[in-house]
Amino acid sequence: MNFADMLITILNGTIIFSTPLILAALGGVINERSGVVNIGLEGLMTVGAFAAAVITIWTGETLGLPGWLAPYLGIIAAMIVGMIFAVPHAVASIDLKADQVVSGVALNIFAAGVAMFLVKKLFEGAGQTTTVQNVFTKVNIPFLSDIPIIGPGLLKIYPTSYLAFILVAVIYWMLFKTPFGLRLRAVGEHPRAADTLGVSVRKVRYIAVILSGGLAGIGGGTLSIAISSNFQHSTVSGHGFMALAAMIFGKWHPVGAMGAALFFGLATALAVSGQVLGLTQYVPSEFLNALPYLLTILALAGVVGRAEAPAASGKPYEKGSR
Amino acid sequence: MPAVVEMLGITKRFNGFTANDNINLIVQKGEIHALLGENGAGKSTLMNTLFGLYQPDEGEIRIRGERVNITDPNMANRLGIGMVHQHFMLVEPFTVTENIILGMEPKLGAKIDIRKAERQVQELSDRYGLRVDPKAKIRDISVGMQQRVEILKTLYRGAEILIFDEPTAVLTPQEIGELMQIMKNLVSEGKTIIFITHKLKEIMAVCDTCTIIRKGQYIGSVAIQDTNVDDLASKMVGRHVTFEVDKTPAQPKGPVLQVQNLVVEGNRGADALRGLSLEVRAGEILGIAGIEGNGQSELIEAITGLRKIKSGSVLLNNKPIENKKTRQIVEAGVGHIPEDRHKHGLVLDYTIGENMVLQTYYQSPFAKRGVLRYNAIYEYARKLIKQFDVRTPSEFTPARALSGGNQQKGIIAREVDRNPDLLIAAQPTRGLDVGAIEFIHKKLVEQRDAGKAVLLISLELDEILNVSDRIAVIYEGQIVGIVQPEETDHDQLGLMMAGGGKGKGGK
Amino acid sequence: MQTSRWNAILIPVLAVILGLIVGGLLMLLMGYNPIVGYSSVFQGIFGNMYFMGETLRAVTPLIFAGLAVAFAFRTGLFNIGVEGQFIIGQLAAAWVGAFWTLPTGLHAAVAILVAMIASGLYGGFAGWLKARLGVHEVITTIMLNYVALFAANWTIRTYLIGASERSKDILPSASLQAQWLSDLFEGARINWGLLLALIFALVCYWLLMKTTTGYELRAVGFNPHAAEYAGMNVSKNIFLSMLISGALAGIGGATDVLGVNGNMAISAGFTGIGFDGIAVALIGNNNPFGVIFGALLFGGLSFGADNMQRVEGIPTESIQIVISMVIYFVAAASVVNWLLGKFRRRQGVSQK
Amino acid sequence: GTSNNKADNNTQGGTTGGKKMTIAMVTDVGGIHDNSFNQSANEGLDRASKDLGIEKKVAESKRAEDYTPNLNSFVKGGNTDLTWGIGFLMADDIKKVALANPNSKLAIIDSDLSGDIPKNVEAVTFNENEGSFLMGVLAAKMSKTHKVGFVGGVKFALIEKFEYGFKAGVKAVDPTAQVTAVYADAFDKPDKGKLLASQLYQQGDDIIFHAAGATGDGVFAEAKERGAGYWVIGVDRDQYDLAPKNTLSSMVKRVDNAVYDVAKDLQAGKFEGGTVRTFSLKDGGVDYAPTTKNNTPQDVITLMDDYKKKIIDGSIKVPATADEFNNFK
Ligand SMILES: Nc1ncnc2c1ncn2[C@@H]1O[C@H](COP(=O)(O)OP(=O)(O)OP(=O)(O)O)[C@@H](O)[C@H]1O
Ligand SMILES: Nc1ncnc2c1ncn2[C@@H]1O[C@H](COP(=O)(O)OP(=O)(O)OP(=O)(O)O)[C@@H](O)[C@H]1O
Ligand SMILES: [Mg+2]
Ligand SMILES: [Mg+2]
Repeated sequence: MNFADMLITILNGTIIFSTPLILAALGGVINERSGVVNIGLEGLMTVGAFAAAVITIWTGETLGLPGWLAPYLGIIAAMIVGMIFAVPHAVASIDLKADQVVSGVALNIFAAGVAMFLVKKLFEGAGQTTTVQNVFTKVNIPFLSDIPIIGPGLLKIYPTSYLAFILVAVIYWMLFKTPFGLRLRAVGEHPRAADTLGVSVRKVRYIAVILSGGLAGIGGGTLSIAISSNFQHSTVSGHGFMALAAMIFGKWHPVGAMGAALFFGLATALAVSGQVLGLTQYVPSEFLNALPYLLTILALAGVVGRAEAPAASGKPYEKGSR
Repeated sequence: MPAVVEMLGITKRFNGFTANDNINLIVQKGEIHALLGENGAGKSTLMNTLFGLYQPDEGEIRIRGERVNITDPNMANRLGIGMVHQHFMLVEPFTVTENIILGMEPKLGAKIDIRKAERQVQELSDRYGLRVDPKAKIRDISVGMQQRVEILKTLYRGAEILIFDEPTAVLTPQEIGELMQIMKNLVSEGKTIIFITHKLKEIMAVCDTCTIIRKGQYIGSVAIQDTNVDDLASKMVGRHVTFEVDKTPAQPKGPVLQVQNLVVEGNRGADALRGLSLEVRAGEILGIAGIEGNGQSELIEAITGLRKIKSGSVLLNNKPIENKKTRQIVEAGVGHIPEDRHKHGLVLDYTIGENMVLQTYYQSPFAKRGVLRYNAIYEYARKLIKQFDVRTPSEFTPARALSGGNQQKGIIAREVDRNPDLLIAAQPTRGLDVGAIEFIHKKLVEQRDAGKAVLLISLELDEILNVSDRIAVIYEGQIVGIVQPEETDHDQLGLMMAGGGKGKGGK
Repeated sequence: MQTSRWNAILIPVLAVILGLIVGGLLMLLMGYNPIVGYSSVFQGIFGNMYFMGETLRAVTPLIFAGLAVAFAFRTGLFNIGVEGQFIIGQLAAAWVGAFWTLPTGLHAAVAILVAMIASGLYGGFAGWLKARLGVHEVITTIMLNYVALFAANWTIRTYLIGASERSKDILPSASLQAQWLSDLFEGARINWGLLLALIFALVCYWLLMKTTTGYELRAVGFNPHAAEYAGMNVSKNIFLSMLISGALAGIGGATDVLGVNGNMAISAGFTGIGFDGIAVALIGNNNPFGVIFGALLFGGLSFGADNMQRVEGIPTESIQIVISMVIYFVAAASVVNWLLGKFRRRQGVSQK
Repeated sequence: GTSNNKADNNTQGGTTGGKKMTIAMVTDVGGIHDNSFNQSANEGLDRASKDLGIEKKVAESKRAEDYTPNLNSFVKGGNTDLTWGIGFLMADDIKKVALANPNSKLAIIDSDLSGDIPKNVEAVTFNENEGSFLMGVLAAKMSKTHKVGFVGGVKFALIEKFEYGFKAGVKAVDPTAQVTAVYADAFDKPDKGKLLASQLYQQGDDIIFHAAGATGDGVFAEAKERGAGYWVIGVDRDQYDLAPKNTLSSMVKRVDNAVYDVAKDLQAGKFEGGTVRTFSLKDGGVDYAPTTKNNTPQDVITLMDDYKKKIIDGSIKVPATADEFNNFK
């Protein structure tokens, strides 16, 4: 394999691997910026992955809608289902003043249970959905994808990856340029201050948690319909936690989270090419497979330094308390 | 014309505790109305009720003669009520402008029109003489400017009735002067101000009327021209209060703390102390006067081992302690009443008893071979609570639930009772009522009389002048002069603090 | 005072009951009879001595994992790395147990000690990174989980390999099993690990609440600034907390190897015990005794659930959903509080 | 010896008495729907219950510690006639439970219990290396680039059987062809499978054989996305449905047949306790999938059949480990 080819695959791999992480981490960013911790991202991704697979199969294969349309419907379904499943977490952490970590843990267990239960119900006892036939295919941007290396590597990617990058921009804009974003961040930093200015902490947090569910849902959806072509119990195995890590790594900033996810994807792609290039003759595959995780720690320790969580994150807000 | 604010028979209870008990407050348009009471008397509660943060259990509120039900701050805003809260309600990582427009953002399409917002803030700022930098981040600006941001927040919302809940507690004398002027400006524009402060002089200086409450109950209202400081104080506390600190001349002995040519880096990299030298002797109170941010915090942190010393020396009882661990310094005989009691002075989730042994928990009799002896700890705590009159339901009450004054008394009890050779007291009376201040000053003098060295850092010139035996003026990381309190006054100190002073130099 | 202590017990119990009710409704919705389901879960836990013994065996590592998470939580740290620390503990115990020769009893003790040290250092590493370089412990511990998994697999394959992708069996001298105990529970693999777990819960409580070390750790957890001002070494305490947390997880791993399996398998994935530990700790309100309660509840339900599948053919997902409901209501204890308040008020009124 | 007799007596009593036979299975942590050997075993039992009228019971293990109690819950009650442990990870547990309950019968898939088999256990293994050899033949023959890949799940000895059988098959046909073997170190990471496949394809491999469980789903996804000319060879069951245009073949492993056969024997009173029963090419225990013909020319299939004959008659001995492979031919 020549150098250019290798670069293309590594870039490609990076993007494939990071797309779901970016999306879910964006959800995490919105969520925690509003002052609600969400370790339920894993569960939200799970139901998203489930919904995307099921709806794509149903619309494309059962209803016979056009093949190109089905996966988009799947992604939309993933978003909606993610939003719905975020509601109990929102209720618990906003209205019931529950411990947000516990509620997130409950969400993870609940989501996995429900998704697998429904898979068995819908697919006659099988442990996975049937194979999704109408998956996303990579799209070319005319002309641009003809640019050597970065063309095929970076610009010929799944629509979901484009979506991820676009959403990074949109959420950046939303958080830092719009009134809602200002309010959302204020609520996460100093809810009382926002409250005294007539900003409804409750409303803002509800919206944030539910939006976050939608994003994590889409993230999960990309796993099932752009990567594994089906849904089963292991489709989302630890991605939610990795997204959480990316969110913190990226200092609770959408662009930072994207950077962290891309970094992790790149490290993984590099480790994989290490194997393909035969490095396993010299180092065990376990080492190569552990490398991305080690590199992440190293990067954090070496370059990135301290980051502060939003001041009020994890704390339920009670009106009139001090 | 009806009064602009009428709060009639307001009662507010928290889980059975009555914070406001049938209180009346009547404020006329265009006046500055003082609300006076001890710590915990219920002033903030009453104002929070007016601002819609709390709902009264009984009583009614009339605004401009009309009966209203203020359900939330939005409603208060609509009624033209704005509030500057006792504890700042500012979002630290936000800019001044962002804090001001939050909740009422000017828009350009779907975006915040930040240009326009900044312009509006600038205009407001110019109009009322409230100097702020619209683009600065809150965490980078002085407390005084933060206070002005709080005021601008209310003006931006078009408030006609302004509530200032203890705005001066954290301000420097200069800033207080400016604030008084601002308040007068506002009133002359037709606004009405309710002003809470523990500093009776301020009330005498700017207010028209004063309403006094005590332990949640309405005591009465007086016109300022008919009253004086002593009268207000005794109405508020229920007994006579002395303002002069009762003390004999100091009889200093040998030096306890010697600081020489201290150079220390500040938070932003530049040197905050630039060759500072000073000396505190046994049996004297050395007051440090200075405008906030001239190196006071860094000096304390350097002495107590919380900040690295670049060069210079610190001797405690003639033994070097520079760059030692905090614990070693504490054990060597340094006590420290920190400026920020919530952040640095207490573990709020610990009981008041546990807080009493925050530095000594590992020593006998509180621990034996690494095991805590809670009996001894709580017995000790009971002793201190009694001795220092800390008002708390019990020694098992979380420190969080105590009022600020009583929290401070707890810290002072802890630090004084350890009997340190050097006691550093940073802003020990900030936010406290006159009764509590009197008590704390007495304790500092007692320490001095017991032959200890006391280093008092305060922004309050009255406090410095009343309590200190010698006054060192700090400016830009150096001591620019040392004066005797009886030989100086506000004006001279003020001048020196601004860097324009004369003095005996270094030591 | 009296009522608040009662509430501490009453509220979680009511939360569990509420969780079971809502879970039962969901089961009904899924088309299963919750009464049948719950009674087979009950059978699967209490049906015979063997099941009881195995339930306790399943609960044992959860207590350790729960303690590990809770300990870190109490000192202001979120240790998601219990999973990895557990694996390191398993690995160390498998090595010492199989490759060292020591007298019976001492061997087990040494194996546990080595496991404690190894996983303590592993957890402590994350603490050190946080204290020294400010790296957020949530990220490092997530990453270190994977590193532990891969490292353990490689080590077993390369150095410890015995039969069928497992490390060599530990020597009998290192075993934590007790024949009489096992016989009492009809051959269940309940072992000394359970006693150790209970002891360590006590030790944790004692360490946190009764010692100067615990006083410091909690102070740093509550307010690092004040702790620093009072002369405590915040960095040291962060490291120490993660060290102890990791060590607790490690003992759990060791008892798993020495008491249950007798070896460690090369594993294609996580045991899940570390993650369950988060739920267990939080159900137990991060109190060491609460952790025991949480582990019994969590471990009991998920172990008993297997019986539901074996006997009634009800898929285990449904009990998973029930467990999540229980956790949810424990988290949202205020609902219970609120219901309780309503109930009490009504009672108060009717008494008048 | 004595215990075995007792066990036999029991069964005979049970079956001749006309009582409905009960067979239970305990899955490993993959669960009953793992798309792999657990699922296959379950299908075998389903078939047995339909054809032979046995009653089936299942327990899914959530983690390794569940194996023993799951096995015991069937064995101890004494109302199952045979209890299966599916997967070599259960070897230890099966052995211990069997020794503690000499009156019951157990069986295990994919392990010979290191040769030390209790009298009441029937061990079932498969010669995956033989089937994989045929896949190697197929790949070597079909590759245009003379480069093929192998994606393994976790480096278990079992998975290495696939790897080296495959490599040997390639070597037999095209000694110069290059085989790159990589491991995901997980059976449950389709995204990693996809990455591995994409890099293998990119370096010029045009055929990838996987033995990686759900990780392999990613390999299919990558091939499907790349379109014509990129091939996958599936594993365990016929995986043609995953990517009909890109699936060359699948190395099927008939765990279902094994389970069914043992049930049938049991009903007939035959239980080969204490022995290993190996399923291989000879008895169709491993084979290439029938759908192979869809994408493979007849001459290649003929060649595969030739090799199959040679393996069956013993003239080719297929390696199963790295050492055996290095000594192969
Ligand atoms: N959120 C609350 N929960 C319970 N009790 C409260 C709460 N807020 C205030 N209180 C009670 O009300 C009393 C009055 O408190 P408030 O803050 O109004 O005092 P204050 O007069 O503003 O004191 P200070 O001068 O120190 O600001 C307190 O002593 C306290 O017991
Ligand atoms: N969480 C709480 N629970 C019960 N009472 C509280 C709580 N927080 C505050 N209080 C009560 O509120 C009263 C006033 O509290 P606050 O912190 O405003 O005191 P303060 O005297 O105003 O302090 P500061 O001088 O720091 O402003 C205290 O007397 C305390 O009893
Ligand atoms: Mg107040
Ligand atoms: Mg106050």
